[in-house]
Amino acid sequence: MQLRLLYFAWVREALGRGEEVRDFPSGVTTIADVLSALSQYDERYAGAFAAPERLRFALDQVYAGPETPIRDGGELGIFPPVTGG
Amino acid sequence: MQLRLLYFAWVREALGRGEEVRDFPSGVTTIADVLSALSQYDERYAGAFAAPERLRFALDQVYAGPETPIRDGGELGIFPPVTGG
Amino acid sequence: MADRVIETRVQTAPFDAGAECAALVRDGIVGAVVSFTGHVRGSAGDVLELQHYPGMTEGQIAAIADEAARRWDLTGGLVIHRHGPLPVGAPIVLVAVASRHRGDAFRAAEFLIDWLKVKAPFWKKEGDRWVEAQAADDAAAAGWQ
Amino acid sequence: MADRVIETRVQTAPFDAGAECAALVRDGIVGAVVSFTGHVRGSAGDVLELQHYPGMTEGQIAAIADEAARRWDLTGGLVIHRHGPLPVGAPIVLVAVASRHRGDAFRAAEFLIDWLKVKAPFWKKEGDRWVEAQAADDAAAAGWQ
Repeated sequence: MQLRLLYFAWVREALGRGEEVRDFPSGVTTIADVLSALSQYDERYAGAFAAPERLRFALDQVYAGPETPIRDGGELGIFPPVTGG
Repeated sequence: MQLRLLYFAWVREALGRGEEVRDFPSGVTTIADVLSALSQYDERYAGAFAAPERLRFALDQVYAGPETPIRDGGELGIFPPVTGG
Repeated sequence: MADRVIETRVQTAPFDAGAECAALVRDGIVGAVVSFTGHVRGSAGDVLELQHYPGMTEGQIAAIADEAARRWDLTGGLVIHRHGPLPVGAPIVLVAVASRHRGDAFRAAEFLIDWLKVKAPFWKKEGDRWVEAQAADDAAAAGWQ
Repeated sequence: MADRVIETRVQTAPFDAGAECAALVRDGIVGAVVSFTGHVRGSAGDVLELQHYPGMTEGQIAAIADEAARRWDLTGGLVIHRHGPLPVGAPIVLVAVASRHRGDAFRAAEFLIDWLKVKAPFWKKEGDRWVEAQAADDAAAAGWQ
């Protein structure tokens, strides 16, 4: 299961990157699973994702809750609540 | 009792004038009295003022109902409902 | 009128809505500018004639502007109402309001045009026909009481 | 986007709000143009940095614009949202809506900015601090459901 991951605002700064492509094992099926998997890889992910209620998600550029199933080749955006306008 | 009278829109056109100064006898004390007095002077006034519910009034540039008392030297505007904006 | 929150002008000349709105933004305190422009509708070649009551017009518009400044938290504003002959498409009226937060500017702008419609002594003539007042305008203004 | 009632743009460049609004008035059918501009607040010298999610931004703004065009009787409109570094006072966003009758333009303009605030993926950074989202914005958007 491969995902293109995009990070914005303080999430991007905390992770030190704006974008990456990663493969996940077959047990990773939802956005919440992705956060857990990433948090196990690296302390910076663990720190940035420690309070998931402060995060919002978009799957293929559409807002999605943490229990939304991911798809192979999909694009997952992870970011704080938006503050435009 | 002297009044400066100002007419606008179709009232002005019906009367053939935009402004005049007129003296009224002492029995003329309200805007409604002014309309009656003018209507007796001249057919054009009688025609223009025949349906007073189609008219609006301003005494000294403030909106006023037909029963509002007039004052000597005052300014009375007579016009249809406004349509600006 | 320099000490009014909302400036008012009655004129025959056109106005530059963009420049007027930009002039309301200063000091880093203005977060929102809402503007309304009303335009002459009709067919190509039509001309609208706008008559007004000099003196009373200025007084009524200033009173409405002051009422808006009392009701909402505004940093500035401007009302321009034109009179005279105006071709189809021409701007008739500009209402522009600046505020810290957008809700105040939206409320004040709509209040101003709703009240101008029923209080400012202007009369529109389309060709040789004087435009009739609309009950919808009275209803809109009454909603702010 | 040429066949959309409300055009949308995401750009770093400034915009000319007056010219954009004037361009919405055509054919003698437009009676009202309502515009909203949002500006950078702060102290002289402050700079706001606006980051966005390219692709998703355009999609979200277009969806909001189409929803406004479905809900109200509009003759045209335009949404411009800027990104990148912006000084205090600079315009961030333009919402401009044209309609036959002013109520539609007022409703649609406020709907557009209320929804852009909570749906368009932009993030503001003031100095070295990321701006926190405001509950008032969620409440304003929820009012249109």
